[in-house]
Amino acid sequence: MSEVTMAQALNEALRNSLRDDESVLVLGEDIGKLGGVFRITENLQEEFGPTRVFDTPLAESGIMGFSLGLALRGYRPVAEIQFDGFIYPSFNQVVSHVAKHRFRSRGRAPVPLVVRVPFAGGIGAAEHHSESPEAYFAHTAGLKVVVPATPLDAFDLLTQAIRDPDPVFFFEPKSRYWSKEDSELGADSLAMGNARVVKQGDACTLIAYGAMVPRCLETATAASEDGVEVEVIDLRSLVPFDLETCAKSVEKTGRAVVVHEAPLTAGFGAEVAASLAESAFLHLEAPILRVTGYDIPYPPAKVEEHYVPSVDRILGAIDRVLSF
Amino acid sequence: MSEVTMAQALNEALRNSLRDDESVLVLGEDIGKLGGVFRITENLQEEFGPTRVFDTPLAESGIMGFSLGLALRGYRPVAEIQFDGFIYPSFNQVVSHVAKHRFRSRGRAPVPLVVRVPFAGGIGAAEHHSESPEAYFAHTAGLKVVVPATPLDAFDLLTQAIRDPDPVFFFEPKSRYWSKEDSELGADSLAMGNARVVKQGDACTLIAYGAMVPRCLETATAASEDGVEVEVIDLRSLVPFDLETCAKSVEKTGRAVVVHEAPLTAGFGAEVAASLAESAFLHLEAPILRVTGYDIPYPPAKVEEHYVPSVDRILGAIDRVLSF
Amino acid sequence: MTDGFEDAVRLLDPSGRLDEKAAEALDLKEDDLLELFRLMLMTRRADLESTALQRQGELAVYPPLIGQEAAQVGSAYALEPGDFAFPSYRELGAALVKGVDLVDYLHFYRGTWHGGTYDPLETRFGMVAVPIASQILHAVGYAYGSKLDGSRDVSMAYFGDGATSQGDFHEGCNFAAVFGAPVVFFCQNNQWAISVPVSKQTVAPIYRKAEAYGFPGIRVDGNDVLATYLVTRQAVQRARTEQVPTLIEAVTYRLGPHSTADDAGRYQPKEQVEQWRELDPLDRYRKFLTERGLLTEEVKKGFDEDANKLAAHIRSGIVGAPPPDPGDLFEWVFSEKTKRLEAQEKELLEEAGDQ
Amino acid sequence: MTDGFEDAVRLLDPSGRLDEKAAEALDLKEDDLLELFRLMLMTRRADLESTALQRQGELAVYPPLIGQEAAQVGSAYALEPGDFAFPSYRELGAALVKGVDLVDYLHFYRGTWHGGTYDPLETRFGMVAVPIASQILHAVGYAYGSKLDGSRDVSMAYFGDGATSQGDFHEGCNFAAVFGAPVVFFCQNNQWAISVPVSKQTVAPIYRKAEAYGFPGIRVDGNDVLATYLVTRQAVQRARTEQVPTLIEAVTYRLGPHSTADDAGRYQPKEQVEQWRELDPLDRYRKFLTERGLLTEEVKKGFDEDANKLAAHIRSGIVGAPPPDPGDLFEWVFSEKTKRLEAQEKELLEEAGDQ
Ligand SMILES: Cc1ncc(C[n+]2csc(CCOP(=O)(O)OP(=O)(O)O)c2C)c(N)n1
Ligand SMILES: Cc1ncc(C[n+]2csc(CCOP(=O)(O)OP(=O)(O)O)c2C)c(N)n1
Ligand SMILES: [Mg+2]
Ligand SMILES: [Mg+2]
Repeated sequence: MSEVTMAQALNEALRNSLRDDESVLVLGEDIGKLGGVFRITENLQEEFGPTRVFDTPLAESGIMGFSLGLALRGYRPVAEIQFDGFIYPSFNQVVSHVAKHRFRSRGRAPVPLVVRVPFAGGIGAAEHHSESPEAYFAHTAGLKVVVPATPLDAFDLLTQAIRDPDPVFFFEPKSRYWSKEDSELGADSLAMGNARVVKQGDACTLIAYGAMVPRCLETATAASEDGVEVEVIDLRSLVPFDLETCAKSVEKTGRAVVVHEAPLTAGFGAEVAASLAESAFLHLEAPILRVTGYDIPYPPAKVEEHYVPSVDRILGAIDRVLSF
Repeated sequence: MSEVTMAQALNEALRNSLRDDESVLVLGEDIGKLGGVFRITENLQEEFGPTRVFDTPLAESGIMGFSLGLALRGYRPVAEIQFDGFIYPSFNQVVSHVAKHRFRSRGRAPVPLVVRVPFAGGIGAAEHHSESPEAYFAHTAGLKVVVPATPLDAFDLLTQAIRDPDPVFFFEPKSRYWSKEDSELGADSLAMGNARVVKQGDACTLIAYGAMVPRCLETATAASEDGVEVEVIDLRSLVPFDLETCAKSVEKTGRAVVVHEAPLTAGFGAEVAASLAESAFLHLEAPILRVTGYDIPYPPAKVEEHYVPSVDRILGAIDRVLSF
Repeated sequence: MTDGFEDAVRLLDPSGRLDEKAAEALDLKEDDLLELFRLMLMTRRADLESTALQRQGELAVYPPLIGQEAAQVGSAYALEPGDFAFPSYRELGAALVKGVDLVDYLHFYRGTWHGGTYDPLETRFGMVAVPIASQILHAVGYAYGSKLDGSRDVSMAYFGDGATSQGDFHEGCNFAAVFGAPVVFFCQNNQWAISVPVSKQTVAPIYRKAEAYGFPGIRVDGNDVLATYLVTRQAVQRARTEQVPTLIEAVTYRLGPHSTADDAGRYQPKEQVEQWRELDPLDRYRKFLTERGLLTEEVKKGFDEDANKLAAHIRSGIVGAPPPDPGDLFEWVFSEKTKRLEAQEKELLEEAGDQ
Repeated sequence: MTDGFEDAVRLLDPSGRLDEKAAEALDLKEDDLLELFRLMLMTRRADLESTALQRQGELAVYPPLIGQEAAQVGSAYALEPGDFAFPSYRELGAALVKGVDLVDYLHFYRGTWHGGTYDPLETRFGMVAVPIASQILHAVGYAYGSKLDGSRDVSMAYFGDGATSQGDFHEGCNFAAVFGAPVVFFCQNNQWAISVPVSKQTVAPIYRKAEAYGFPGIRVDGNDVLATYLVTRQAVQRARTEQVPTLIEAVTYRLGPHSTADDAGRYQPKEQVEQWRELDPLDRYRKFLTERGLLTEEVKKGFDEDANKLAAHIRSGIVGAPPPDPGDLFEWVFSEKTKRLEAQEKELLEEAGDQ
């Protein structure tokens, strides 16, 4: 039992997977000697050698298509895309092949692989280093989309993702890489595909994933000080989407606010809100609100604080649903 | 006044634009001598010469980035992507540059361009020729996303799109290319960004775009035979999204069904449903339902009829909201 | 008009005369020489049958390969059973050589199932890849996996002249060179990418593009089955034993339309087609075998029967073949159905039941 | 360790001695010779100042170009005012030469505004392009537009060795060749793409990649400002007058870290850095100018003053510069705000007002 950051937890999950399964390969840009720009793959090349852990040329479509080929040959590639904003060159390989390979081959040629993507903002980075592209992937049938919010879950979910028979897009909230948790890795893990109620409450349900989960917990604490107990749900995976856990909560609270950093329009929050509004219709006492990034390109670092949902904005939404 | 197909209307809009504005260029794969695989650019190269209307090498990222460069130099490129399923290689250029260029340059270097994409299914085509990728673009801030449903609107909207100062993704419902309308092109045009109530009714609102508009009208006729008058809204553009027109209708009908071909999860229907459920909350007498493609890759031609929303499925949804 | 053969390796001239000296490197027995012909003949026949089936509405669309039989058969014949071929959408001939049941292959074009109904891992023949050049990277990744396994398996990527314009072609070649992947890049330069002639696709000769990656690039007369075989065989060996990739440009010609949906008359000059018809790969090879005395009437008859049987097999397998069970649509999206997919499947099956 | 110069054009050897014969093609007057030095000196100074500003928290991040001054100044100096340069993210030196106010440029790195605050059309210097190789296609499209206009303007695309692996590099080169676009592809091969050495990025020499497109590829000693200028000038002329693109590989070295966020000590061999320090482009050129008697004490003093002024200008423009008005965020998404954006702006401004 000791303190572990999300970065360490991810590193450990990769290490264990490399150790337990010979077919696991870790690849990407600068993930070898450098250990990745966020050091998530630190020391892995040293430990497992340059055949299992290796740098690729600078080409994301290449990384994706090459990984698919490796998966076909029986390997379990775990590819890192250096930043959210650099996954787009691979989009054709993702949508046209990775997502469809099991389907097209009637199950004969699945391509289990994991794509790790440090994502979202809040770290004062330069342009293209703070994006939240998860909805593009959630809308693509055939991909699993996973987002951990805590070190423990990062460890569990990455371990599960690597063992999963399907392609998993694993979005790591980079602003949480250095967050610590005091717990034993792997001690008690919930299966991918299940959301988790991380705080109980009855006034309203907050639904979030990634870095917005701790943000919602902060908000919940602030609300609590005003005597309002909100329930907080960590989605953990967008696909599969655990509507049941969300609906159960809303049946109790009658109100919901969905929070994410990605732009509002056609973001994953729309899916959550639309699904919930349908399935919990008779329990809703107020409209479901979304607190999200705006429909603008991710802003420059100096003003990003106005873009990423803040405790105040979430509190504002809670107020509105409570006073509806 | 004569019969015109959507294909002819689009061809005519391109012809007029080439004639009226010297800076307009038409480019893409096989759009020159061949006139495009759907003949939308038929005779244009002959009429305007190979400098204004030209084939490119086979590379969609190339087409997109090259068009951006042309736009920067003051041209108005109208690029054709041969099929929906072949737009993905260009995604990085779209998301990282086309969508952001005006924003990044504080308005100094906008890149007005139009990308025409024959999209969606229902024509018995081979794999990758029937996809509905519009949500990827609607979720990308900085892009306008337009979808005509009729020949008249195809003419108007394409003409407007080419004149628009912003990048416009223009999705052409290929199953409607040969649909005819008896009317004068350009006689009475509604500005892009406005939805249109194409049939009045008070029992329920159907909201759709592209080929699903005529499908909804068919459904409305069928419902009418049972004495149920549904209202049908043609969105016309997803971005800008005309929520007001939709909300006004739902305030009257109290019920809504959103219809599209793209997969359900995080499709544009989620945005419509979530926004409407929020803004028309007090008027809703039943949950908003979505009738969409399933969360699977677009299926093989022999079974696509089960995937594309049918009159029966839409009627089923109307039944459910009416009997809720 | 039929230029583009500069620097091309050629063993048989258009009249079927063999360059004996150059042919010394060939490791083919008489049986092989005949088998190459048989495969080309069957390919031609299967291709024509497929076009006919499309005309009759039994296939949704079909991209004929007529004119490219030598390129496909010669190259695929150079592969060993363990080698994996990654096709584009026009490689019915290569599929045949790799032992894929063509009915299973053609189910792709019937619209029965994306990827056809054969097992790509068992046949070591990838699924039809429509997004141009995308399959090239799969071939490279698979090849590198073979190398990591310490196996001798080689990958072969098939693609067209138009595909060389795509970024994935470039990234694939570069990855292969950097990782020393045992792969052969086999480009059938059939002079056209739908309506765009190769002269508007690129300026440099395709085989010269290998210079950009630091591995050999070779141009071969793709209508000469022996030269194609020889060059590919050497490339496969280089990949297998030295882990050095090769780019092969097989100069050939698309005698038919791009696909049955295409109207090639709009852009393909008639005289060009006529000139290339003179270079028909089957005619040339038939002359050679006949002159050698290998293609006796009896042998010919046997081959014709084989071709007829194949055509009949295709026809009986395709005509009226049932569509897939709609429930199949949810079976292989993931390893296990999600709740959401279960609900959607239920909805679809209920509606399908209603009909 | 400092190999990679095979076939490279070089006018000045590392000791500053001029190859008089090769230099005959140079069209530079004494003023130009000095101006090149002044620009290199200012670039070095501005670069160091920027790194310092980042260390002090005034910039969010900064990618130093130290070691690449000759490559950037020499190449950009070969452009005429109407020519358009499309940079990656490391081209502060080229920006200076093109007349961009470096404060406006550095606002990109301060996080004030993506794309900086200069006018790309007026300065004919594109916005910083981070997605590797993506700007290459813009340069080609712009160049083709210039050609359609019948103008004499040329485009220049700047990118690194790592960028040559991307599909966009390939597609850009091919489009340029096919359309005869007046563009120069200027690759600064600084030996590293973050931690990946060029030997693991690609097998073939970069300048040889031009073979794949059918236009000239030239390697130049990128630490030799005169050679870089000469080679670029010739390429620019070829583009301007013949519409023939050129790929230039300027062999140089990244003496600093990839960016201020990078720890190059983890991968960059110290000895390699030391060896390249010996090839410092400023030292070499200073020796040449001094020996020629051009760089008098007085001239030197004047240049030092210019560099100091520039550094002071940068410092005063950047330190404490205010963030943009949050309302600006909605101003340029579209030509006109949509209703949805208006509502979102209101929400943001209300919240910002609350704070
Ligand atoms: C990414 C992508 N863009 C466009 C297309 C449409 N398309 C299908 S085949 C083809 C031409 C291909 O030419 P080539 O590579 O020479 O192969 P060939 O058809 O001649 O065998 C095009 C443009 C596609 N399939 N994929
Ligand atoms: C598409 C994309 N992928 C990854 C990155 C992350 N990245 C930034 S710079 C860099 C290395 C670039 O190397 P090179 O092209 O040699 O240019 P240099 O930095 O040496 O000037 C990488 C991988 C990026 N910016 N864009
Ligand atoms: Mg071709
Ligand atoms: Mg570099």
